[in-house]
Amino acid sequence: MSQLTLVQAVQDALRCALAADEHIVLLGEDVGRNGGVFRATEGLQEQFGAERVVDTPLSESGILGASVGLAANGMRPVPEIQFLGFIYPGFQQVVAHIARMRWRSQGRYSLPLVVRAPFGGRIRAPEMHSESTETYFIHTPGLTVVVPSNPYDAKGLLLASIESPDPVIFLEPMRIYRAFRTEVPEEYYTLPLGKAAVVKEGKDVTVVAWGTLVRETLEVIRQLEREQGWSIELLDLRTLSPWDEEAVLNSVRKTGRAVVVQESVLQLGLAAEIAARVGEECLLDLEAPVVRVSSWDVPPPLFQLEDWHAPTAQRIENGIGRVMTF
Amino acid sequence: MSQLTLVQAVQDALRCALAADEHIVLLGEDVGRNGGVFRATEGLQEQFGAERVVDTPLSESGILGASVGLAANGMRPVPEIQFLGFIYPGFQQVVAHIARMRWRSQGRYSLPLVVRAPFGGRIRAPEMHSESTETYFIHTPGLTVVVPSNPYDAKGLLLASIESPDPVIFLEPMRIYRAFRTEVPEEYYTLPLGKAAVVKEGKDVTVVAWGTLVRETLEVIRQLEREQGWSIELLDLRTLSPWDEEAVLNSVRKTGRAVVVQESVLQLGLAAEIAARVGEECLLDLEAPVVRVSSWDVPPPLFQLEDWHAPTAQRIENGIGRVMTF
Amino acid sequence: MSNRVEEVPVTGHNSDGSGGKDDFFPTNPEPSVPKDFSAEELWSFYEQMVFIREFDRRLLRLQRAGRIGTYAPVEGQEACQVGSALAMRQGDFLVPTYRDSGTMMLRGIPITTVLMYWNGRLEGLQIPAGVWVFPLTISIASQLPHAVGIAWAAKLQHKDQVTLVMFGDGATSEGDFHEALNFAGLFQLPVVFFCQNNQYAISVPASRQTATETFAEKAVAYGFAGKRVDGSDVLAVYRAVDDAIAKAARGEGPTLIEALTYRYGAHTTSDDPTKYRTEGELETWRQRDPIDSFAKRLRQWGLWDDAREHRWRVQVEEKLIQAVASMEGAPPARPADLFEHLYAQIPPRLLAQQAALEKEVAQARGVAE
Amino acid sequence: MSNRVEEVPVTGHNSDGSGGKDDFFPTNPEPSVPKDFSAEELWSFYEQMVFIREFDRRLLRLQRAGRIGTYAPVEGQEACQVGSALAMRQGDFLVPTYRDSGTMMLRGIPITTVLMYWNGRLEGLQIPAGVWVFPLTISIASQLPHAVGIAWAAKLQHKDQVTLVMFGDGATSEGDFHEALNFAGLFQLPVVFFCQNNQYAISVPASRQTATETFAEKAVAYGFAGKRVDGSDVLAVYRAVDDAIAKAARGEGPTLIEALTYRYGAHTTSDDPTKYRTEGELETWRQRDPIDSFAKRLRQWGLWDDAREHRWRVQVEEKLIQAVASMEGAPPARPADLFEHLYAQIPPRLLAQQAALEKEVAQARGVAE
Ligand SMILES: Cc1ncc(C[n+]2csc(CCOP(=O)(O)OP(=O)(O)O)c2C)c(N)n1
Ligand SMILES: Cc1ncc(C[n+]2csc(CCOP(=O)(O)OP(=O)(O)O)c2C)c(N)n1
Ligand SMILES: [Mg+2]
Ligand SMILES: [Mg+2]
Repeated sequence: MSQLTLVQAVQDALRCALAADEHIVLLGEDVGRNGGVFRATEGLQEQFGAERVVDTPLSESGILGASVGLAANGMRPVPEIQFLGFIYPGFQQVVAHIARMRWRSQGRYSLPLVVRAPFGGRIRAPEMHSESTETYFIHTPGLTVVVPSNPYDAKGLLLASIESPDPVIFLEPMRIYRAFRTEVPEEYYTLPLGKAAVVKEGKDVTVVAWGTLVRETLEVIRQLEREQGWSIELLDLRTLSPWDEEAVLNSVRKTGRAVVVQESVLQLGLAAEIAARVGEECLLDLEAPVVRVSSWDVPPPLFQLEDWHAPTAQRIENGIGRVMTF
Repeated sequence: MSQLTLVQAVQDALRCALAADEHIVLLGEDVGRNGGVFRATEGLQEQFGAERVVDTPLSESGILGASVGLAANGMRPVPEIQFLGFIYPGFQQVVAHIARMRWRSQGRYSLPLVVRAPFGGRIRAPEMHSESTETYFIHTPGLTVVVPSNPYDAKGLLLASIESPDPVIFLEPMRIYRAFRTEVPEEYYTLPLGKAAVVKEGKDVTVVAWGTLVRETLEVIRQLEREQGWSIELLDLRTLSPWDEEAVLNSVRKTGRAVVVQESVLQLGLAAEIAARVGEECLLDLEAPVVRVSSWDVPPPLFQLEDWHAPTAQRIENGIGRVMTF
Repeated sequence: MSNRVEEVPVTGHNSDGSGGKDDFFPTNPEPSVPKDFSAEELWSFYEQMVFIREFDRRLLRLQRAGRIGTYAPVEGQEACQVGSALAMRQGDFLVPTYRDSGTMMLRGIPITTVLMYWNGRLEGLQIPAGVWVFPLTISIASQLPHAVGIAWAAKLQHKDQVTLVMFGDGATSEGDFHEALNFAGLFQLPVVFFCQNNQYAISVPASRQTATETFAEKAVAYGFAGKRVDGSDVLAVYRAVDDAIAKAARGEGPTLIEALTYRYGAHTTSDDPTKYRTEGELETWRQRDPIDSFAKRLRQWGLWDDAREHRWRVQVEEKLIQAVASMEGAPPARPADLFEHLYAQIPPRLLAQQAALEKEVAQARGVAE
Repeated sequence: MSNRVEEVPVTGHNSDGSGGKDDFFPTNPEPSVPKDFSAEELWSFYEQMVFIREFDRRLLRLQRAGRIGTYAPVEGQEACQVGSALAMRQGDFLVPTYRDSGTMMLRGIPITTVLMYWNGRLEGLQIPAGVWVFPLTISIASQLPHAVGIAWAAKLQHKDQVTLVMFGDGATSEGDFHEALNFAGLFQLPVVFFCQNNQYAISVPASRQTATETFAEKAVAYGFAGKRVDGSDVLAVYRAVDDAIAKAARGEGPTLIEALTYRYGAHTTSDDPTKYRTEGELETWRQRDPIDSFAKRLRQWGLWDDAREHRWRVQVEEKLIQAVASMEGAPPARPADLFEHLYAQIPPRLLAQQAALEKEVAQARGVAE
């Protein structure tokens, strides 16, 4: 066991994977010699060689398209997209090919590949470096979308994603790459995809979050529990598609109230789907409308205002307050 | 006045626009000499010349990216993407540039451009020709997304889109390009963007639809009214973003029941946002959960099964039945 | 067969996009039987071209009769289809487009499967085990990076496998063409880029895709060789592909081949080529017909006669009748199949949707009965 | 100024990506004052390079002190920035990247605006009226099609306007590079593609972007000329750009210019170049420093002395101090501005969100007080 940050846990998972299966290759911009712009692949090229940890040209469609071919022909590629906002030039490869190749070949060419991309905002980065556009992928049938919220989960979920016979979009919350450490076992382990984690049980309201905002939301929750005496359940979705409907719906059936907290913009962020499903399945259990706490429906701004774009602690608090006092 | 099909109305609108403003140029694959694969631009190159109706290379990112520059430097381009599924290679230009250029230049470079693309399924076309992925654009702040449901609206909405100082994604429902005719005035007219149309008033339930499904839903509604005696209100959204929340919410407040019918897949189709907003604003008015009638969460299949993927009349009927008998 | 290649010099397409200069086409290229092929091989070139043409015409008839859906015909391009397919070695990987039914069948996709595909049946997407063919790509040029990845995987796994990827003249304008060729050149991958320049991307002539004289010369930008061949000459195509494959297999990297050809028919059955092409242009190309011209040569060489012709055509006819029968005799499509093969395991949400659909189907059938 | 161009022959970059062959750089290119420039022009080349270097160093210091955010330094590339900016004519259009603060300022963007930008202020995105500069693009190569469209608009409107678009060596691997150059070549647009080959795309050396010897030669694939110039020589850059602009303005179409240069510092302030480059390589390039070498020449020509140097540096210092003061004296950012300039008219949904945010801000301030 060691105390690792999230980005170290990612690196550790990649190292475990490369050691465990020689078909795994990492590829992307600056992942080799430089060890990744966030150091997520540091030391891996030295350890596993330049054939398995490959610096590619600056070419996202090339990276993702080549990964389709690599995966279809016996390899298990783990392409990195440097920031989620730079997946857009390769978007066609993701939605028209990565998502559909198993289906399009009726099972013949499955694509065991994991697209890793740091995402989310609030790291004072330049424009296009703060995208929370998981919706594009959640809306696309055939993709699995995974987001860890802490180092332990990051390693287990990334290894599970790499083991998956199907393509996974693995989104890494940059803001907490180095924000805190947790114990991370040295050995290889996986966590199940498609399963939410109960971060904290509670009786009065269900709060659903993922990625960066899990920890921030937990802090708000603890404070509210202290100050208001409410009992708040917090679910960490971990897999955004297919998401754990059972866990969410059961929790809401129990509490009768739901809040979803996301860094995505409001319109058609995942919270919309969750709210719609909760409405469909739990209408009679609901004591209050499902509340969505999210960024506003405008692009992530230059960094001076980014903390007003993403959900502030106060916005989360207000959201929970609203559902509790409806 | 003449009786036109929807695709003729589109052509008529383009002709009016080209005649009215010399800054308007059409560009795209096969739009010139060939008059478009659906004949939407037929005769326009002859009439307005090859400088204003331009056959481009097979290059969606080039077409959309060049349109950004054209629009920023004094022209009003109307690029055509041959089918919505072929916008993906140019996706970056849409979400990172078209949507944001006014914002990124803080008002200096507005982009008066309209991206036209036929969309939707059920025309027995090959794969990738049947996409209903309006979500990608609705989720993207800065875009206006418009979908007409009949020839009269098509002309008025397209001319309004072309007049708009901001970029519009104008999605044309292929399935009804030639399905029926309506009266279409010969002169130039516009219909307001952002406003839903009340296709039919009713008291018991609000049904929201757009594009192809408006007419099909209306048929189901008429039958249900006859057979069940229900009074059903049908709204045609017309603009999917920013959508007419006021019209939808007011209608649901009145009827207490809501059904949204879409050809998109279920997960994070626009119906999710509508359901979420209705839940937020009208929870206490609701007699039943908002029902979403949509395609399943799988890719549009090869054509033999496509009529089982998109909402069938029966699925729409069941959906309305569910909300009425909850 | 030898690796000898007829290296046709790179010449320009005419400004109206009508193809290469006339002197580009060998008028009587090989007066005696070429030494680098056996008689069986020469027969098979011819026979497969005839098969593809008959297949193609059959599908057009089926389409007109409403017995299949939209179809992308290949008539005129048979030498490209056959020359490329037959030059590929066992285990080589084919990455085709919608216009390459011919090459796909020659590489192992059953005729019935291709028919099912154009008839909109999911079964048309099935690829038999041991057949190294990718699903045909509809989105232009997006398959080129796949081919690069497939070739890269072969290289990493030290497989003796070369990947051949097919595309049209229009595809060269897409970013994916560029990104794929760049990767292939940089990583020296065993891949052959086979461009069927049939002069048009739907209605847009080659002269409006690019300002260059040829497509082959674009290879310069990626540090490897581009070759232009007469796509009406099955031997020329074969030799060029054979050579490029041998080179790739020796670890000497990729080749871009531009084969000059012409589709006689419409882009697809929804297209009307009279909108953008002349009868005269079509006639010019028909005079260089890949099948007729090769038949003439075979007969000149004393390798072909009416009896053989008749026997082969009867065989082809039988095969096609059988395939159509087996397509039309297939059990009806099952709606629940919509949910199959998207994920290795159908997730709960989709299982529920599948069940809902089954109910819907039962309801519909109940009503119908 | 003349349109004469020093056409440097195209030579290869070394396999380690360390730049052109040594003999590529003119050791003492012009022993006497060049006839095609006035003294004022020569001064201004030098002065603007010094200005940009001082600006750049100032921003690095501000960044280290936490007074601005991430910054992409340009030191080493000043000859490219100045040569290109000053060769542009009034009304010509600039489409820059994040590394082109220098060129942007020379084309009319106020220093304070650039500072605001790197300090994460929306005000940093404002472009004064009459300044024909596009917002800097972050997404690599995606601005190239914009430049093509801008140039196309100029052509359609018969404006005497040429568009110059800047990008790096890495950008040449993106599909948008290809699509843009293809359009430009085909439609013969008045656009200059100006590639600053600073040898690296973050850590990836030019030799790992492409298998070609040069980037300039890629122009072949689009049917127009590519030129390679010494990007450390401001006169060479100026002449190449000036010539390309003149050619474009004459209606003779686009040019691709590859300027060989080097960034001395990190890719951005978040990067550590010691991970992927050697001190020795940096030293080699510093010896060809664009500013030092040009200072030497100016002094040789009798056009520059210590007094001038001192005067100019004092002026630059003052300008920078003022700009920093005006950045730091700006009123604090207003959260509600998040909603401005996205649409011509803020739609109702956003108005409601804006109001909600204003409440949130009031609440936060109330709590804070
Ligand atoms: C990305 C994309 N854009 C547009 C289309 C529509 N489309 C289908 S075929 C075609 C022309 C292709 O021309 P070419 O590459 O020359 O191949 P050919 O059809 O001539 O064999 C077009 C524009 C598409 N399928 N994919
Ligand atoms: C589409 C895209 N992919 C990746 C990145 C991340 N990134 C920023 S700069 C850079 C390298 C750019 O290299 P080059 O084009 O040579 O320009 P330079 O930074 O050297 O001036 C990369 C990979 C990006 N900004 N955009
Ligand atoms: Mg073609
Ligand atoms: Mg560079």
